[in-house]
Amino acid sequence: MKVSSRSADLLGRLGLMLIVYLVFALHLPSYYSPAGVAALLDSAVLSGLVALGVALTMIAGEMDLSVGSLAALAGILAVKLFPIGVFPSIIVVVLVCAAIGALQGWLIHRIGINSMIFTVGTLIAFRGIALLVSGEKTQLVPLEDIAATDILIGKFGIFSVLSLALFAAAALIFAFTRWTLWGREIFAIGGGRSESRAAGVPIRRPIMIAFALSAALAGLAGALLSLKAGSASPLSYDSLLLEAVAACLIGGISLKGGKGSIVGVLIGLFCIRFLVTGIAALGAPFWAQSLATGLLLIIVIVAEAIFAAAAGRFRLAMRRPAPIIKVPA
Amino acid sequence: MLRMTNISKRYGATEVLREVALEVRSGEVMALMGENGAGKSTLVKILAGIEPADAGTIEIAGEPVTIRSPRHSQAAGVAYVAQELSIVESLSVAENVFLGDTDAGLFRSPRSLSTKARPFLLKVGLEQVDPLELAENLSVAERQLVEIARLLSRKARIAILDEPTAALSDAEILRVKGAVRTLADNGCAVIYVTHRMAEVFELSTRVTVLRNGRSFPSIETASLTVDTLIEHMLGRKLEQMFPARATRMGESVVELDQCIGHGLLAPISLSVRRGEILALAGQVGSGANAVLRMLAGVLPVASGTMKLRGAAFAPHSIADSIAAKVAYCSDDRKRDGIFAVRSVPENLSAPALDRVSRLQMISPVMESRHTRGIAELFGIDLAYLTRLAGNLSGGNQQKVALGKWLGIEPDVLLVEEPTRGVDVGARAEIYRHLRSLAERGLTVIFASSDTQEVLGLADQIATFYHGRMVRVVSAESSTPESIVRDVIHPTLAA
Amino acid sequence: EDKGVIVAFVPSSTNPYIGQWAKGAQAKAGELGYTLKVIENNFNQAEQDSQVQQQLASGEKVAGYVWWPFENAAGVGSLRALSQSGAPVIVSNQYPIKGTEAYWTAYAGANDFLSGKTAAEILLDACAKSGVKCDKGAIIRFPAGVSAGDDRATGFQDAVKGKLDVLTVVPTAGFLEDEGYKVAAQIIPANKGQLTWLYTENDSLAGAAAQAARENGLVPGKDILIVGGTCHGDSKHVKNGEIAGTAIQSGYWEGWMAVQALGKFNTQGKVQDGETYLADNPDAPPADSDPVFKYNFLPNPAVGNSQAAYDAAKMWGKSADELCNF
Amino acid sequence: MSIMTDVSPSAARRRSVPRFVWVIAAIVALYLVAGVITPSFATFDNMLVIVRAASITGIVAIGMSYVTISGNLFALSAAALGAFLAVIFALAVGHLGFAAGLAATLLVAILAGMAQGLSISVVGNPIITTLAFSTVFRGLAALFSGNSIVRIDSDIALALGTGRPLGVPTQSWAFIALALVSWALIRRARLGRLLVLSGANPQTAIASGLNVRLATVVAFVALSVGVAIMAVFTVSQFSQAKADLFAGYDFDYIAAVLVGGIALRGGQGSPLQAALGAILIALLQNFMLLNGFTAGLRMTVVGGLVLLATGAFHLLQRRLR
Ligand SMILES: Nc1ncnc2c1ncn2[C@@H]1O[C@H](COP(=O)(O)OP(=O)(O)OP(=O)(O)O)[C@@H](O)[C@H]1O
Ligand SMILES: Nc1ncnc2c1ncn2[C@@H]1O[C@H](COP(=O)(O)OP(=O)(O)OP(=O)(O)O)[C@@H](O)[C@H]1O
Ligand SMILES: [Mg+2]
Ligand SMILES: [Mg+2]
Repeated sequence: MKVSSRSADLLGRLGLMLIVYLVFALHLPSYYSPAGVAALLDSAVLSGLVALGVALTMIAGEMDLSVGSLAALAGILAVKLFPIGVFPSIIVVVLVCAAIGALQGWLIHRIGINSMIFTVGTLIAFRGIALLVSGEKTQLVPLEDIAATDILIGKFGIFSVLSLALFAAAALIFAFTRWTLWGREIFAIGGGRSESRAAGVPIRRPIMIAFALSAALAGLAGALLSLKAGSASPLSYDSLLLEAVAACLIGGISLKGGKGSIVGVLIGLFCIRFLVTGIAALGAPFWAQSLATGLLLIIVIVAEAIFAAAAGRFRLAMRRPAPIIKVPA
Repeated sequence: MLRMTNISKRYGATEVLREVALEVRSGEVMALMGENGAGKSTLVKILAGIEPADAGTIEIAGEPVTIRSPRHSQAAGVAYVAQELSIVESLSVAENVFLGDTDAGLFRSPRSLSTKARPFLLKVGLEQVDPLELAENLSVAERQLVEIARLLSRKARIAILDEPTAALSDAEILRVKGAVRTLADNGCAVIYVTHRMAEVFELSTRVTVLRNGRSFPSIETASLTVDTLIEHMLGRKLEQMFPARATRMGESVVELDQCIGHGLLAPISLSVRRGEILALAGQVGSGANAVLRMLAGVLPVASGTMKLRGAAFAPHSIADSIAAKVAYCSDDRKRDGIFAVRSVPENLSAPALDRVSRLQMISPVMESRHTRGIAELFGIDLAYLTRLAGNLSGGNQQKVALGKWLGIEPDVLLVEEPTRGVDVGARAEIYRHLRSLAERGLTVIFASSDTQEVLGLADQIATFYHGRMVRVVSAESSTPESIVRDVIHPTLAA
Repeated sequence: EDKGVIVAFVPSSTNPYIGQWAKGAQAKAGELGYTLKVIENNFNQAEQDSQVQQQLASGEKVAGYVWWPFENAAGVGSLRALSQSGAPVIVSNQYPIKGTEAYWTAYAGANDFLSGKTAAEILLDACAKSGVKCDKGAIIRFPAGVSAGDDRATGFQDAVKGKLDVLTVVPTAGFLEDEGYKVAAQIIPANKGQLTWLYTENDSLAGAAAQAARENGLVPGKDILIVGGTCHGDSKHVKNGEIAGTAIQSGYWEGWMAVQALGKFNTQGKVQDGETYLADNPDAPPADSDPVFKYNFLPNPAVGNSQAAYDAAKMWGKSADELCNF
Repeated sequence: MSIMTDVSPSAARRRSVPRFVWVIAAIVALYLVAGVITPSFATFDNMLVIVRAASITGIVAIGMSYVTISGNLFALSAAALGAFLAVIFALAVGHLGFAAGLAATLLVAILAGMAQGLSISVVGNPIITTLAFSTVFRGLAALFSGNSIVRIDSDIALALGTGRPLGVPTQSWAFIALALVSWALIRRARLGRLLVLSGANPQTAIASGLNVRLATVVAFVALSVGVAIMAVFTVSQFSQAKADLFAGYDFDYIAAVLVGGIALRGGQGSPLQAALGAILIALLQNFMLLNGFTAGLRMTVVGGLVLLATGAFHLLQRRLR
């Protein structure tokens, strides 16, 4: 019964996404041509991968703000490691980032610090390290070797290697969060930290996993995109966080943790992509893009908060008499 | 099976457990009894790995074990149903059943979990609940039953149930009893914490009583009667703690007429007079607190009317009730009673900022006069006025939480558990101050699960059981035994 | 007449220089009978890449593309994709990366090396004229990682090699006065008595440096020579002589000439090898009939540091005031 | 009665050293160390330079401290709002003159603060909400400026932006004055008290009949006013405004608050700490700048300092509990 109300929620979000899509599809032929759809999918790869990771930390009741800087650092490392080959370089970078993320998670749990505060520090520090490692210069894949990165722009119908990577990552994360103990633990600690602890969930593991995956996905995004472009700048990806968070929120990941789904993240992601791409493709000035994304996000989170409050009141009214009553905050 | 010896535990300077011993055999149900605050939950939390013990040893099946976290405890074969619910609302029922259970495998699909969970849900009588349903849609009773299903799903050698039936109706209680019996029959050592006499006599083989953080040797249940058990729990009385009762009372100030709200199963009618202290006696979940919360504007009144000083009174928020000179002090001091990181004067002036400020600026002179006034009225040592409230002892924190309300010169003071976590000395002082306030015309209504306090402090006592008011009696005509009977087993008292 | 659509990819026009560029491009496109569509990204190459993909996917027939990458090196993929569409591609503003010549038709835009070199010439000239002792000095450059900053600094340093002594190169955190002031206000007092000149890569930073110098008791133009090398923002400090001089780098004309180059190619059908600096005729813009080269550079006409010089300065029929104070 | 006993020695020992003392100690230590390493560092002139460098960031950090103290962590929209207000100020001065322009800017700032405060009191996550607002403000800045530099020509503004009464820049005067006034307001004003109590424990505040929502709104209005002051000074100093002003500054403000040791759980700390934090960071930045540290190294060091400070203060606090 609740399962259906959950899918109703997702359907609502899907509806929002389709409306945005249709509005632009009426004006832009590239919204339905195969090549156009492929381009739309490609445009979602960067923020999509990052959003998957951010979603995991949000579901765990935490927040990783450092993803943009880490993606930049990963890009630098990937290009530096390019001589060992495209895929080895990506794998190494992803592993390094996962380790960094796990360490972040471990520290956050160990110190017991608010993760938003902690990752504001690492957000600054990772960017600095990216600048240091790169010698403050854009790193280039030697132009004569750039053909080796062509494997990343291969196409299969409307999919490219990159967008396949996004969907593969989404599918894996989806399966992980849905069908594995470790994934469900992330939901559990986000939905009730002390309840989960009392039930015997080891809090440290899901926190470390969430941050490790978040960092690994940010690293994957940074590495893929930088290698594809054949260059990496230490200053890049600084506006990534907003889009990733927006995708999560529009997709129904709760700010309070414990709720949301990977399907929702994809819906939120494409909602944002359709909007931003569409506005830009119409040749609208930057301020229009900026206002539209900001306002959409504000409207969604405010509406959601109001809706949640109302639903909470409704549930309370419907519930049978209960002895434990808390003073509403 | 289980032997806990010399377990001691302090919270700050308060000693909650002192050299407590507990021993349970396989296949037996050990009832753990004691008044509120006796330390029952603390003891089982130590066994469950939620809280560390300061000292003491735990042996399971003859082997000494160290339990530093819930995981250790689980590994040692202990399963635990907490007094405070530990259900994660955003997970499904089936997932809650297997929450924290690593034996269920790394891979789990909602469907397989649901199939696995069904038999356990069946055992606790939740056959009508879809295992895929989100736990947030369950009633509190259903959630409690899910927890018990979780306990059943663990192949535990030792099962702990901390007040599992506080939220349940009689039919549901039957299910729990059945589940507990099955556990014991299968050779599990069961520790059963409860306040309900009937359950003790029906289920347990032995009883261990905790009183003021100390344990007493266990007693065979068969050798006990309700009366002797109550005597064990209450122990020696401390009558000198309480001030004399009211000498004169004024007109009716607060009236409830057929009021019902969330947490109450039957409408309540009450009338409280000026200068009177009314106790609402009841266990956690009995509905006593609901009455206070309706008056405070925290809990909406579903039907019925309330009157204050003869006029209709329907507060929608705490701010409303404060404006009507009704002050409310909840039972969770840490959560919403004090500002732990702020100084005592700032705490004391918080509800009465307009009385200590002029032209929107706080006047230090007025504020210091204000806080000193309260401190003197409520016996707070002036030396504490420079401290942070969080650094005070429990007793003084409670005085701050209560005393701050004097600043608004209220007509009615509503207090939940006026002396929770407060030790004996400070307790007596708080009683004395409440009484002297009543003598100056204040109406005090407090909810308490502490029999002595109810009996010693109040003029009138309303007893509550399971969402219903049992009766209103004068304190003079009551005895500890009659109160305990009313609040834990009214049918026996009838 | 309608000659079709030109699509320009540029970073965000919140940067006024880019805003000017878009105006110039728009003006020329209108004049030539094209419709210009400007697609902006938020200073984000990945975003631009996806915009390029999107545009190509739309299948729209275009008269040509103008490409201003946010990150030149990172955008090579997009450039290649544009070139594969068959339409002519004009690169603007960012000097193209070596080896990518096959992917674009022509470059039309500023030359940051030249800008640095022009600044060095202005400075050396001022040294000779003013009699200020010129030896040690500092470069305040654009943020680390910004390629225009690298190019300008390189152009400047090459030009002053052996003549001036560069004490330190300090990057700012931005391109505007507040950032320039932050750095200059700390560098100048710390090196008091040593600094004889400052090169700041643009006039916004130079103006702020002049303010900081004054506050530290150094009179710009007398005790210290400051040069920005490209007019950008407030021209007050040039007009009152505090800045040793400047050169017009006009966003408006850069956009204009990028579209012009495309127009030339479309009518003439060929590109000449080599490079050319468009003539810095004060009164009239270069003719559409001139040939288009592989590299077409925007001239950086120097402007003297007085009100009169400034008032007199013109480029292609627009006054320095119009072109610099956008 | 037991409660009349005196403070036990262990309890007395448990009383903490105020956090601002740590920050001051760090400032003094860094000053001395840097002075030994770099002779040009420990001069009175350089001290003025450092205070000046800290001023603009500090003014906003002081506003940010209101947000933190009120229990709302921090805002990520200050820089974008700054650009928007700068454009508004420049436009308004151009059309209405200095005084009216100033008033208009303050009015817009207050409205922006209210909008954010109200949204946050509904949504509950200040970081995400302000992240969304920042894009809106940046978009509005671009919209209103028409993507051009908005110039002003006002002598009063110029005097305000570049004056040096008694040899000290106006910005530094404003910084110092604002720090003191904000400190006094937090300590003495009724609204300040409301803010502190709401941050200390919102539930107790509600239970005490206080308007916690109002506190959030007031905090964000205070931040917006700080941002407006920064915008006005910056526009006045350079006589112009652009839509891309202050890009990337948000983390400087937050860093100042964190390094100043203001407890993020709210209800503790004072605006003075934010001011000291800004000075400490400016000091460190100055030292690194003069010693030719690269931008990357500077950023890494500041990030490290933020991590160190938050970690250390956090552990310090936990040990005391
Ligand atoms: N976290 C804590 N910090 C300080 N004191 C605590 C804490 N938890 C419990 N206490 C105190 O320890 C004492 C014992 O509490 P405990 O919960 O064990 O009692 P109980 O016997 O389970 O009572 P009840 O019947 O009400 O459940 C009480 O005085 C309580 O206030
Ligand atoms: N966190 C703390 N920081 C500083 N002092 C503390 C702290 N906790 C307790 N104290 C002080 O330690 C002393 C002992 O505390 P305790 O709670 O035992 O008081 P008490 O004697 O039981 O008083 P009461 O009878 O009021 O409960 C008190 O003086 C109290 O103020
Ligand atoms: Mg208990
Ligand atoms: Mg005590």
